[in-house]
Amino acid sequence: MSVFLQGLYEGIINGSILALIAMGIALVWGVMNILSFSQGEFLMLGMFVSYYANRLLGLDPIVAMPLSALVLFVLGIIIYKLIIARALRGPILSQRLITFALSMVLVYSAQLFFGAEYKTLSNPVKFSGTIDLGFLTIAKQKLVPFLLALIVAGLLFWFLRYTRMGKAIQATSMDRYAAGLVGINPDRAYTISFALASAVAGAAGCALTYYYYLYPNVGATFQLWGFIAVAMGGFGSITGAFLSGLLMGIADTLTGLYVNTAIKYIGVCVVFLVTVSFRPKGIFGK
Amino acid sequence: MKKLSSKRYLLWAGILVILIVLPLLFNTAFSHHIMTMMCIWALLGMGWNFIGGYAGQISNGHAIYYAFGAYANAMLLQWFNLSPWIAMWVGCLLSAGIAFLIGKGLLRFRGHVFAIATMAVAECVRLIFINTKAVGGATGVYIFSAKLNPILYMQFSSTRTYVYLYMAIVVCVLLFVRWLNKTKFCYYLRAINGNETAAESAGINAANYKLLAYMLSAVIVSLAGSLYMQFMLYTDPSMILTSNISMMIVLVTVMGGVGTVYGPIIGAIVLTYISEYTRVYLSHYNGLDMVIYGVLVILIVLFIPDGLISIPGRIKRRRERRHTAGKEAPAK
Amino acid sequence: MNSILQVNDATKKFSGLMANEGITFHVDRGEIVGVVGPNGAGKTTLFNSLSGVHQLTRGSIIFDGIDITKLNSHKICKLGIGRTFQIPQAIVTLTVEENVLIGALCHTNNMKEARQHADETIEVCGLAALAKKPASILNVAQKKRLEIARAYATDPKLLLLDETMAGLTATERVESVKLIEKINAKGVSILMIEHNMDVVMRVSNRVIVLDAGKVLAIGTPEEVTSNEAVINAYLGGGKKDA
Amino acid sequence: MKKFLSFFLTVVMIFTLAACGNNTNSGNQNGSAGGGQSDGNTIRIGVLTPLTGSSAQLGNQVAAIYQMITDVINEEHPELTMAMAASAGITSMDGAKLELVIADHKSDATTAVSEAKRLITEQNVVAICGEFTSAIAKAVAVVTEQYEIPLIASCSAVSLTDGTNDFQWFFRYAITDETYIKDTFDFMNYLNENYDAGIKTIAMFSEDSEFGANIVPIEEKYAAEYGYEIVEKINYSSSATNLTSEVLKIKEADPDVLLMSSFVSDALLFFNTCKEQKYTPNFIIGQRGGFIQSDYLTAMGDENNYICTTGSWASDINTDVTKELVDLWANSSYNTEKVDLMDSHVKDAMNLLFLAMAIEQAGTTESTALREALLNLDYDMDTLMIPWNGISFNEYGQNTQSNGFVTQYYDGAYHTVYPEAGASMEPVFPMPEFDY
Repeated sequence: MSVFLQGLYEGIINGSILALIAMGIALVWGVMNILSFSQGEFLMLGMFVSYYANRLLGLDPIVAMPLSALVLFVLGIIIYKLIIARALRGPILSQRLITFALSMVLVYSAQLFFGAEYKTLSNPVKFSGTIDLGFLTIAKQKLVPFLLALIVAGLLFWFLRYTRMGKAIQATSMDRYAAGLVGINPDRAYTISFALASAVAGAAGCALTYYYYLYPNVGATFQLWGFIAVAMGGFGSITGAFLSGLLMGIADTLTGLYVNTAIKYIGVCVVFLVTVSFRPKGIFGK
Repeated sequence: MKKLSSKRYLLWAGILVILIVLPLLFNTAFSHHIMTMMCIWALLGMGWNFIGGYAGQISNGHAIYYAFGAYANAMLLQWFNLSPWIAMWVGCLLSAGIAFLIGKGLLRFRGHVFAIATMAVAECVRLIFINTKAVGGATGVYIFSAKLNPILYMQFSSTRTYVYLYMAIVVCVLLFVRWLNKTKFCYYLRAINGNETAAESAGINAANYKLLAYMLSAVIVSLAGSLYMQFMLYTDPSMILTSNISMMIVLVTVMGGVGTVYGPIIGAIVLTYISEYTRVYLSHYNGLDMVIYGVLVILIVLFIPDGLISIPGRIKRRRERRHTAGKEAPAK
Repeated sequence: MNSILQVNDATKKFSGLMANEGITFHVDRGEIVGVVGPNGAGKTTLFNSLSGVHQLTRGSIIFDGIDITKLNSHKICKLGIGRTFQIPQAIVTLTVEENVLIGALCHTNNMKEARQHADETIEVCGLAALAKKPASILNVAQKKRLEIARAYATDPKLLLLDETMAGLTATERVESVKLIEKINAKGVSILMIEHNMDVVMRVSNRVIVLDAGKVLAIGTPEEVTSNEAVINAYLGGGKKDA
Repeated sequence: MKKFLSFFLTVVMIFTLAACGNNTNSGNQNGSAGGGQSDGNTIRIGVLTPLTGSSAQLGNQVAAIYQMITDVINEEHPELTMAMAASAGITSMDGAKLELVIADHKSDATTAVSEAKRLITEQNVVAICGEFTSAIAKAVAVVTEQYEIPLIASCSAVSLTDGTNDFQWFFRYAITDETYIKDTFDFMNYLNENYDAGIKTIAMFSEDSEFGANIVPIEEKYAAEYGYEIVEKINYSSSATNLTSEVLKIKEADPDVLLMSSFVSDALLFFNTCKEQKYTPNFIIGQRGGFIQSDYLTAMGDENNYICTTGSWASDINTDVTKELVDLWANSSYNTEKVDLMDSHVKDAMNLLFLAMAIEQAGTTESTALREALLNLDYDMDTLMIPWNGISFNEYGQNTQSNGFVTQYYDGAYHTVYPEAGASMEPVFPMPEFDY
């Protein structure tokens, strides 16, 4: 029983990283209708920011998080202006491939500048240790991704629902042309949402460095699962992405525990495929 | 009219001569390797083109059919000592069957969800292959043997033979695609791609045609897989069942010109070329070659979204526009 | 049996909303029947049910002696019902000629035959000058015409036209009416949704008036215009008739 | 159509003409070492190594150590005991110099085959060695077999020399998994007998690519033979986003000894997850892989203390030639990252030395003669930095005299703990708890 509880708990925790990536993907998908293959690489860059903040300044990832989000936000704006804005004029397929090629450029640039080896945080992390509840062992550092996922989901929800910019983004996502007519600058809305998505990935990267290693190709490991979470959650739905990220984490851990660790990802895929068979547009899709 | 067509025959003959002369001219195994890989990528692109290009359903998981083709050759040789000349067609049938099942399930999804679902299925297939001892598991399968009859078992010692054979197969598939391009089947696929509602209302059974296109594309990709197996003579899931391969198949087609007959071939030539030579010259700079490769891909896809094949048309159109603009300059 | 289409008690419900309720009517061979009604009366829903875009909640549709209630779009098209859409659904990736060709391929696998048929249809529909142009560059009037051409190319026995006059200029409207009459003269029955009363009254043999998903009146144009319920719905409801 | 065809034609022409231009001049661009003498008196050796991709660090380190060894061979170093060092170049061939042609295989087998063909047919290398995984070794072995060029692998592709295939040009001097795993179980028996360890149960924790997949059946075989009970058998993906369920299962089973065949990334994640779950395995024996990589050790630091791994080389081997090599590497200009010399470097570097010796003894680079020389190498164990019993090949190209040992990490280095004869440290059993 305690193993089951522990598994369930860890599943939710592991799922929150997927949820974080998925929310970024969902934002870009929902607003611009691009399946962004570079989201995983933004996560990777966030991890590198966290790593260097820790190595050079001795910062905890949780402290480096705003910095990482800011760096990635700016990078997101630059990439949007340089590449994505232009790509949006082309067909959907080439948009997707451009983000794929972009991910390639980011991965190998990271290798060029930071090296290809596996790294973990080199300075001791202050926010760590475990709390033993008897029936549950809680690692403090792993609460970070979970809390971050909750906060990000809340903030995004609030931002899109209650702020001027957020409303503008939502309007643009529904009808770019009409939004332009009522005085919203669609280009600006796109820039902000792309940059926001990359900032979310940057913060997620920081949270991830608490327990995961980093190397240039680390994004690819998480990206597919992020995609699946978004598709399962429903077309561009932030809530859907959040919840299905958690669901996948649980499916992963429980399949590993009770079926076979070798095929735990098949378990996740099956959950996804079954879900979309019943709801082809995802749990929260309309 | 007659004069024109005779000119066309001349052109085709010219291309044929070049295809025959090229492997003789660049007579090293490395050049032959590049040419062979170009052929295989061209087949992959042409295959994917049916579902992704003509029918507009972007599959990001075609590596599984590549793998089924390769493994069909390998396993049938190991289990039944079956010649690859037959085994590759068995592989095609097998792929068609699996594509039927997968297509039935997945083709209901639209857009990004379809792409993601194909990726998920590909990941499952990869895990299944890795964990199935009967097909070699992660260790992979070897079919190389000096004892086998090279012609009967398609294990040539000369790389040039591979080039000629694969080129011939590419030409055959190309002729098939060219023929198909002008038939009802391809028009229907293009109609579905353009507007499914309209297509349905014009009497097209979109679901069936998409399924057929998916199966056909699986067959051609599987053929490419079989050829790859015969060329490499060894394979394992980490070589052919990666998401990267699935993406590269899409990339080849899009770079060349999606939904066109010759696009995938041009894409395969250019992409293989760029990737081989950036590596040869730049791989000593710790990943710089891949950065440049990626940047080149971004630039090509960004500025020529209709693929390299659209370049002549673009130039022509620009010239025409300049022409008419010159005439109407005062009016504008 | 003289009627080409017989609709009995057609009812369509969308999650609580009754879009069509108990609609019963028929279309005779060679007849032009107009369908009018205010926005939201359920005209397009009716068309979608007839052409198999979605299935009826209750009721039946008999076309040419065959029950097509449960059939898909493409099967219904094969049986001989062609349709156009309110918002033109041109296949923008193809040229005008190819759009019509898609329709012409409905009953043949022979490309040569289909091409010939498509060319004839293009000629009839007056699109010859645009044949080689991509469908994406057409204006609304041309797109609507293309829709008719594509539907007509499938050799329908019954053509469902959804607001082919909307957004057209007066001259274009005249052209369009001519085309409809021309098609009708070749023995194709026509069921058309139309807002433009002038056109409906002039062209139709009979008119069906829908309101709030139900049939308000059926009859010859004269009968319908003198029907009190219709006058109430239209004039009383403040709807203008053009 | 016509326009298009002519366009197509031009494209084909341009690209292949460009390809032609490249064939001739790509000689010295490819990281040639050893003075870059390119007259007739150089011998080119192909080095396939990952310079990009996730193993790039190891690949670059191996390339560096290859260059260092090449320099030692090519120049006069009478002060060194290492074989081939004393005289300059290959004496039997008028002091011919070795020239390395380093090629990047990106950890991708298709690329590796392409590069192997380029090395053989355009760079005219006489043999290929380097750092590669099993998949790459197997794919390249087909090429070297067809062109009759020796391919020397270190630890990879065991299945090429297990008798199921008939390869004439594939050589493995290094130890097989079989030997390593036998060492592992012998070591456990040794612990039970001499240190009262009381080991009864074991668990296996293996990643799911070829590396792990090959080890599992051998471990099962020896566990049965030596009478250890397998309480848990975990197969996992090395690119997993988490290893939580895996660790929970190991924690449940709590084996006396955990046998790990892991790469760098997954080993790091495993230990982090263990700490989160407040679990310290009783004792860990790794099967090389990630355990002998420098990035793993950098990342783990002192947390790696008391973890054991099998291996074929350790810096504490008490011979002159080993000490020399460690010194040489520490001061080498090629060692830009200033990493310590490790098992994973030396086992690759040895292959180059063997190759040089074989060329020296054959007196020619003609492949049949070279093959004979490789198979019947004259050697003096004192001049080789690997503590094997000797070198003698079976009919499948596998050295049968090589042997390994078990090392335990303590205070920044692996120390030999078994066999007793070469041990420089007493084994510590069980492991102390991790610092949670």
